[in-house]
Parts: sequence; structure tokens; C-alpha cells
Amino acid sequence: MLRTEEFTLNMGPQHPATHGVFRLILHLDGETIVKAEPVLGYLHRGIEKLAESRTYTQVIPYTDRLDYLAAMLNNLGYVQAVEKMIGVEVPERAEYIRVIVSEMSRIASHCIATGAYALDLGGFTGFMYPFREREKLMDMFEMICGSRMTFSYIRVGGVAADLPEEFYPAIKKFLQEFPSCVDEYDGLITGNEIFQARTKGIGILPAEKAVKYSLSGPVLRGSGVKYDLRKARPYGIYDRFDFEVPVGKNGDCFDRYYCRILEMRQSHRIIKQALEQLQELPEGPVMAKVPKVLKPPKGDVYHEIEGAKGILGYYVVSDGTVNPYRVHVRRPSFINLDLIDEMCRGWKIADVVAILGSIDIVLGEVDC
Amino acid sequence: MENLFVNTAGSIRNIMENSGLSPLLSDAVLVMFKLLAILVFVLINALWLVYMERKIAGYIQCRYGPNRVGPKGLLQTTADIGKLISKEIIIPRGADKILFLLSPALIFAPPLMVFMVVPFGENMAAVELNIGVFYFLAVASLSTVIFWMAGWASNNKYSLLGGMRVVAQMISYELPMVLAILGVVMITGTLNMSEIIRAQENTWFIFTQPVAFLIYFIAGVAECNRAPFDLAEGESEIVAGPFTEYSGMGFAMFFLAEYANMVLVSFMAATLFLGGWLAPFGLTFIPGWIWMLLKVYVLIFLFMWLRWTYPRIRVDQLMGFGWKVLVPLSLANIFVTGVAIKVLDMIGW
Amino acid sequence: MESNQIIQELKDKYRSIEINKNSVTVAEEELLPLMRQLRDVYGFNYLTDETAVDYKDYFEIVYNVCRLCRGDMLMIKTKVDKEKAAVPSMFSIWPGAVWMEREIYDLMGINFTGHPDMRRILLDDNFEGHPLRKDFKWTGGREV
Amino acid sequence: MQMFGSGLIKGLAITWKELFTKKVTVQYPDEIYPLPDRFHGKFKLNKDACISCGMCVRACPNKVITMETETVARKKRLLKYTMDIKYCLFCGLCVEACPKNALGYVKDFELAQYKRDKLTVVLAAEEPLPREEKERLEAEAAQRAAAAKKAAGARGGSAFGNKAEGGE
Amino acid sequence: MEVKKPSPERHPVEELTADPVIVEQVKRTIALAPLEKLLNLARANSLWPVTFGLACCAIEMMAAGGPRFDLARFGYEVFRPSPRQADVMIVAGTITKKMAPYVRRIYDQMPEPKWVVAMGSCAISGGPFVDSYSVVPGADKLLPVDVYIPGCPPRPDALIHGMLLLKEKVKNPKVVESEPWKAIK
Repeated sequence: MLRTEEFTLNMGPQHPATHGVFRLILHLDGETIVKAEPVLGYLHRGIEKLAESRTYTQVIPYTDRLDYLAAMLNNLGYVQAVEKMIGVEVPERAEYIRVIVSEMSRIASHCIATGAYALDLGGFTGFMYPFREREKLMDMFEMICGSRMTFSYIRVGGVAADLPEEFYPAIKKFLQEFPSCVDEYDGLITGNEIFQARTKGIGILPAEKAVKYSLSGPVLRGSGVKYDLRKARPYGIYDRFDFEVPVGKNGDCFDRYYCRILEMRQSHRIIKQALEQLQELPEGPVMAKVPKVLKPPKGDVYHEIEGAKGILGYYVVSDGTVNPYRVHVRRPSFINLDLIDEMCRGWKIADVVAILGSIDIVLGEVDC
Repeated sequence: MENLFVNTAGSIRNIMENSGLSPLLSDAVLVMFKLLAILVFVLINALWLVYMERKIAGYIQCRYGPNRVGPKGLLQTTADIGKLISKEIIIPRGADKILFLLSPALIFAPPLMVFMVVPFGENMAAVELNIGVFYFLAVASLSTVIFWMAGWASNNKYSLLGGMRVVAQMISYELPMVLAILGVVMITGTLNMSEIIRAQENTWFIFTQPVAFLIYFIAGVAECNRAPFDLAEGESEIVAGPFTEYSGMGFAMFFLAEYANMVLVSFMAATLFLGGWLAPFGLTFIPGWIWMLLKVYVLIFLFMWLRWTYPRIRVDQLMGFGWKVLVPLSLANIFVTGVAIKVLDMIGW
Repeated sequence: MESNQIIQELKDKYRSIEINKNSVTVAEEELLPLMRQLRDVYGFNYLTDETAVDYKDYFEIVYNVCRLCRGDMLMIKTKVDKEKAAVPSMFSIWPGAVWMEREIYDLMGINFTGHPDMRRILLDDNFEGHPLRKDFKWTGGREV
Repeated sequence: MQMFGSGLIKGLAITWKELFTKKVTVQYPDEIYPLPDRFHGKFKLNKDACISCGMCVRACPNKVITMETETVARKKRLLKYTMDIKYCLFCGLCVEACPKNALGYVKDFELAQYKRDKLTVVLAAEEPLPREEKERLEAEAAQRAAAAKKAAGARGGSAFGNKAEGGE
Repeated sequence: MEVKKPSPERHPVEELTADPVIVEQVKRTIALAPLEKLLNLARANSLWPVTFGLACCAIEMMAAGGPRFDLARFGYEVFRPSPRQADVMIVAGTITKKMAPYVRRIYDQMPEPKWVVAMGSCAISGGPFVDSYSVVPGADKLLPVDVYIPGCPPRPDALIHGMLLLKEKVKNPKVVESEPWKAIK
């Protein structure tokens, strides 16, 4: 009797489509997937343990290296948690700078997500154009805080330094050019029939399953759940800007991808409004009165912000000394991955690449 | 200038005849010269195309391609080949040694064999074969076996998957290619390449058979495993397809064979649809074979343009598109051509 | 229903609840029924975060649940003594807790009863010890 | 929905347009993109501004800076200031922590090396003062302190009421 | 251990064997040196990196391949996914103890001649995570490293500068002794 045998394929730690060192053991029947077993931990550096032997300010550079595509958002999450514990009041100017800088970081992260997704599906040029925009953003980041990806710019009580003079013309130029660049991505990637054939109707994620498995960010919104922390539970001064939350319809790879493109446009709107309101502000301090060595009172706090990949939460426990007693990071990429096994079943290998790309994971954040 | 090469061939034959060789022997030696010239042409072309592809890729992605090695980067591919020659050739432990070493050696054979028949210019084909097109189709489908041999022999799961995909893809795209060419052959009534070109004196076949050209071109892209159909070497899915395990010169042969195949398919497209060495709108002051090269390079640019614009198609969509769209379309094209010929006969064209 | 009203109602239903500044501590036995009631009755359908902290004489598991429709959040803690180190798993209520609990087991060594596959997730399978415990000894790679 | 192939054609049009747009490449070895002033690159130490207070050593998250000092006549003197670049995060906390901004950056990112031990950068290195040099300085300092006490003592009687204005 | 300088007239191989045939054979191959120099030139101008991104430095490596910094100008942009066709392994990111055997296996799978570039503090010495329990303190513990590029992460043009140093080293291994070449004077 002729019977087919199942064979396992190792989309191993070093694979062009796994966005880093993520391993997926595929049990295949021909090219269709019977079971996909994720193996994590190839980039587990134990940041939570290291944070326990560093002071509160020294932990900030480590939060950069969690989700290294949107480091500003990591800084913001950690710093707002510590500020909630100390109860310090951040000056107005610093709040606006924080909003501008974290929305820029979100655009940079979505640029890479779009580019890497086009590269996974074979469109090498679709990978290059978002990188060209991202370089402009990174020049501006370098003007502000001196390094391109790991900023440690947002500090407890405000920001490290005020925006330099040459930043304003650069951001204005970027704001004018950016919408036409996103139209170019739409034309090259979104509108492309082959891309749509590869992503439409693939890896369908029903809404209630996404909520039950506590997914967040574009993965959750792609399935039609309208939950964005910037609207649901505004932190900082996000309630002063009007922007919509893009929501997908049928939760397939295309909707998740398209949510990111629309979010880039919304972030562009937020930056524009924040820049106008910042320029009306009178000159003021960017750093509140905060002691050089922070000693928060005993206690704990859990604070969540809308990171680039989803809900980014920091649970900080302080025992009154200079070092935090415990820092736990709620990492969106890590939790968005727990459904990868069910989502990949029954699809082909090429779709696993598409599904993994649409979830947009960053291994620094998955393995923490 | 027009028949520079034809005269040189004639003068070589006279020298040999005067020096007392029998006509049969001199013919044999002459064909040897022609094949040598074709081999040199194909290899140089493959080298040059790798450089051209990286430059075009660069310019499309708003960056410069290689421009540091040699003047304007021209020696880049020679540096690549020089490095690949001197690389260690690794044979995986469980690999089937004979097949593993045989497939890179054989991969260049099908394209070179077909070039013998391709008319580079006015009666400049190495061998005037009267079943040229049939010969091309028969030999071009050999490379499927060689890819599959490479995939099977490397004892690597990715190569096996790549090999299986190659077999599925190339076989299922042979059919629309054959049916598309059938349309042209029906009009000219002959399989001889030069005759087909001469039949396109007044109108190129791309205008009389636009659908056939489109089908032929799409099937050609699939035959060479290029851009939207580069499933064999699906970089982001199955690491490097059949030639994952090849290093050094083994990989270089596959790397260059892909370009030789591309040149071959473009030559055939130019011969069958773009009127070979016939000058468009009668600009005959440029010799025929230069026109042939120009048309081939336009088509090659089209190949590269497709590669750097489109993502990759999935395996079952590829099959679906091949069987459900291209084959019926080409059958319809044959039917329409048949009816058109019958009707034109009746009107007494 | 405001969250403090919900806490008042829960207080009379479950004896072991203590209310501190921003969280509610509940005993281990009443954890599952309380959570189930939170999800079914009060509509807390989203478990954002689950983590563990190693205090001197007990572990503490911290759950954060929130309602997507209104976006408010509730923090619930439970104490676990160090030797037994076992807590009922939230998988039956919020399946999203699967990986969070595996990570807590991996890094902190707390077992979750009723968990589908209790294995290490981040560290090597033959890694002995649980790094996030305060008594974990290890040698860094710094060249002195 | 529009015609099936229109998305494909639009994609080709975009790549054709991009084929002729101006390239954004900065050809690195020949042209270098102007680095901003706050660029975190190579470190430089202004030796005489440094009062070797050790704030930067404590501020660094990864204990990259090691400093050796020597106290001569109750004044600390910097001997050796090494920065172990291979552990450095380039986060800039040390530069911000320095009260005298002695530590700063140079707009140079070319720190690559062939050898690993070359990555420990020594920014300041001086030999400890010879013994007799030290005694001489101590003697001077003691003398100056004695003179200052005498002058303060002479004024001390009259200024007993208010606090001694800033000691010289 | 004092390095013995081979005397010019006695060929080094003569210390090993006195057999004239072998000595003749080896002397003839020395004539290959100029060819070796030519091949080194070819190797230096086409170093194909294997896609081996681990962490944040991998993003800067991708940016180096991007439009602004364009590694393609030197012909290094062919990122081969399979180690069989690659020449240089750019270790970009933190090597954890769980990943170490794979790093070593991929290095062994690469055909000779091969080189390693340690990009970023994590690859050189474990960098910010050197005190962690699960990080290998530097790629030196696993692979012979040719060029170290400090930075966290280093700029893409610092990576290009590192690759150019590797290019000089491939052309002439003696350059290791002298001070590395710099574009910014």
C-alpha cells in the first residue's frame, strides 16, 4: 500500500526568512505543513537579570536593546513606569518631544517590517525603498541623541537634551516627502497582484481567538479588534492629537501588513500636529527636578504603552534601594508568537514565511 | 560590415582547401571554429550579464551597483569567478558523489547545444538545421533532469525540495511554450530558424501573434527560474534550492548557466517573434547581427526588470497559472491562428 | 462598572482578598474561581501580562487583566510558598497565558498545574537552575 | 476592481521611474556623510579638565572605564584612564555624568582593529611622581596651609562674630 | 620561543626532507606565489558574506546593504543564505550559549578560504551582556576572528571600513602588524 511519509524540515536558527535566530521545526507532508514547532531562546541574553544589578538610569540603555527597531518606545515604556512610581511631573516640552520621537521610531520600525515582508516574499526592491526612508529618520535620531539605533534618549523626568536647531528643517522636509513614499510602497507592494495572491486569505486569525491568546498591536487590529492603547488608555499627552486606529477586516496576512502601512500614515499625522503644538510652546526645561541617583519608594508599578509590535508593558518592583528589585517586560513579539503553530497548519512553506513576516517579530524582544 | 563573419568563414575554408585538406575535413574544422566562437560568446555574455544585472539592480534600488573593482566595476564578475575557481569544493558526506559532481558539469550542455542552431545573423547559424525549433524544444527541456540530479544528489532537505519544485515548474511550463511556438510555426510552415526570420520580412510575428509572444515570454521566464517564478532557488524559503550544497566552481556553473539559459530564451524570442536580423523600418545600414544582439539585450533587460520588481509566486499558484491560464490561452491562440490562415487562404491573400 | 466597585463585590464573595494600593491579593485556592468570574461576569477578556517576583520568603505571581471594550486594567497577585512552588494555570480561562507561564517556569521555577506542556521555553533544556531566582549563582564572561 | 494586470504594470512603472532618479548613495571611503555634533564615536579626554572624581566610572552601566589616581598634597592626580571599548555601549551616560565635561566624543567612527587587545583604549597615562617630587609638593602644601591658618587666626579674633568668609 | 628565520639559500622544506624529488617539487610550486597573489586579489574583491544576523547589528548590516551605504559598490552585497557559497562570516550580534554550536557548525560548513568579522561589542566580547548567564563572551571563543569592529551597533560605514580592512588583509596578510587604514584623517 503506497503511503506518504512525513518529513521534518528545520527552518533553523540561521534562515533568511526568520528575522533573526528563531527556529521553526516544520513537520511536512510534501509541502503542506502538518505541525510547526517554534523553538526560541537563541538570543536570550537575560536582560531582566542584568537589570537587577544596575541603577534605574543604567537600565535605560538595556531597554534599547530589547526591540532594537523601535528603541525609543522601549525607553518611553520603562521611563513612564518609573515616573509613575516616583510621581515626578514631566515638563510640557519634554512630553511633546517624547511623542514626536516615539512616533518617528514607530515609523522606522514599520518601515523595516514592510521592507522585510517584501523581502520574505521575494521582492528585493520592496526591501530597499523603505530603508531609504528609514535612513532619513536615522539621521534625525543621530542629530538628537548621537546614535542611530540605541538612543537611551528618554530619561526619567524628561529627555536627555533638547531638540537641536538643525532638526526642525529636517523633520519638515521628511514630513512633506513621506506620504509620497508610502504611496510608492502601496504601488510597488500593496497593489501588486502577485503580492496580494501571496497574502490575501493566508493565515486567517479570527478575532476572538486573537483576544483569547492575548495578541496585540497590528496582529490584533488586523483581525478587526479596535484596541490601541493610545486611544483606549491614553498615556502622556496622546489625547491631544486626533488620529484614527486602522483596523483590518478578515485577519489575514494582507490585513496585518496593510494595518502597518496605514499606521505609518497616522503616525505621520501625529508628528505633524505635535510639531505645530511644540513650536507654539514657550522655551522651557526638558528635564524635571529629579535627583541624580534615583531611589524610588518601596512598591511596584505596571505600565503599558502601545509599542511598535503591540502592547509593551513594564512591571518594575522597587525595594527602596538604587537598583530595581525586579524588572519584567511584557514583550508583544513574544506573546504574538504563541499562535504560530495553529496559524501555519495546512499551509505551504512559502506561506509560513508570509505568516511569520506578517506577525513581524524582533528576536531581541522575543527572547528578551 | 554586414556579413563580416560570413566572409571570414569563407576565407578560412579557402585557406584550408588550398592547403590540400579534403572538403569534408575542412567543413568539420570550420564547424569546430564556429562552435568555439559560440562557446566564447556565451561565456563572455554570461560574465557580462552578471555585472549588468547587479548594476541594474543597483540603479533600480537607487544605489550604485559594483563600481570599484576595475574601471566602473567591469572586473567585478571576473573577480567573482576568480574567487569561485579557487574555492574548496565540499562534497557532503551522504551525497551521491557521481551525480553530485556530474550535474554542474552538465548544466552548461543544453544551452550550448541549442546555440549551435541559433541564427546570429544572415546565414550565420553554425548549422543550418531544418528542424531548428524542434531541436531547441527537445534539448532545452534536458536541463530539468540536471537540476533534479543536483537536488537529489546533495543529500539536503532544502535541495530535495528545490529539485522537486524545479521538475514541477519546468515541465509544466514546457507545454505553453511549445503551444505558443506552434502558432508561429503554423504561419511559416517551416521549422528552420532562418526561414522563420525571412518569413517576417514585412510584419514581425509579435504583431501577428501578440498573445503567443506574451505566453512564450512568461514561459521563458519560468524556464530559466527567473523572477516571479524563481521557486527553485527561492532564497527566503528553501535556502538556495538545488544548489544549496554546491560551493566554489560547482556553484559558479549553476550561477552562469542561469544567465546562459536567459540569453538562449531571448535569442529564440528574438528569432521567432522579433524578426531576428531584420532591421525595423528598414534601417539596414546597421548590420543584421547587431540588430539581433540589440533585440536580445532589450529582452534580457526585460527579464532583469521583472526580477527586481515582483515578489515570488507560490508553488500551487504557479501550477494553477501554468495549467489553467497559459495552456488554454495558447490552445485558443492556435485555434484562432488556424481559422485566420484558413480565412486568409480563401480570400486568396 | 468601575473597578473599585468590582473589587468591593469580589471582597464579600471571596474571604481571602486583601486590597492594597494598586492591586488585589488573593489566596491560591480562590484564584481560579475569582479569575473565571472576572472574565465571565465582569468581562475582563484580555490577560495582558503574567509574571512572577521572588521575594525573601515567598514567590508572588502577578496577573494583569483588562477589558478591551473599556480599556481599564486590574492587577491581581497571589502568594506561593517557595518549597511547593505550584500554582493553577490560567490556560483554561485565557489560553494566551501558555507561553507566559512557560517563561515563568523556565526563569523562576514555579510549576503550573493543568498546563498543556510544561517545558522550558527560552533556556536550553539541560540548563540547570532558574536564573531569575535571587539565589541563582552564575559566572559572567568578563575578563578581569 | 480594476483590470487584473494593472497592479503589475504600476509596479513596473515605479521601478522604471526609480531607475532614473538621483541615487542617494554616499560613497563612503571618498565622501563621508557629515556627522552631527552629538555623534557618539571615539572618546577623547581633556586631561587637565579632569579632576578624577570617578563620576563617569560609576555612571557607566557596564564598568567600561577604569581609572588610577594618586593623591599628592591632598589633591587627586590622574595617572591612568583606560576605556575598554569592547564592553562599551556608546550610550553616553559617562559623558553626561562628567561635571567638568572633560570626557567627550570625536567625530570618528573608524575604530575597527585587527588585534583584540588594541580595543582597550588608554586615554591618559602618566607615571606617578618620583618620591622626592612628592615630598617637595607636600612640603609646599603644608607651608601654604600653615600660612593660611596664621592669616585666618589674625582675622579670626575680630571676625569671631560672623562666620569666616571663604577660606583662601 | 624564538622564531627561527629560514636562511635564504636553504629552502624551509629542506629541514623537513632531504629527498631531492620532493624538494624540487616544492621549489617549483613556490613559483605559484604570484598566482596566489592574483587569486588573493580576486578573493579580496568579492567577499560574499553569509546572512548571519543575530541581533541589533544585523539591522545595521542590512542598512549597509541598503541604498545609502551600498555595500554593493565593493561587490560584497551578495548575501548568500547557504554557508557553502559564502567567504566571510560577519558575526553581527550576541552569541548566546544556546546558539554557539550553530555558529560553530555554520563556520565549519563554509569552504576554505574563509574569514570572520566580529561586528559590534557583543560579537567581540559579549558587550553589554557580558555579565549574563547565557552569553558567550565574544566570537573568539568559537571562531578565529580577523577584524574586530567595535560599536553598539557600529555604523554601517564602520562595517564597510571593517570590510575594507579585511580586504587589505586578504590581499596582504602582513598588514595586520601595521596601524589599520583610516579614511577619516
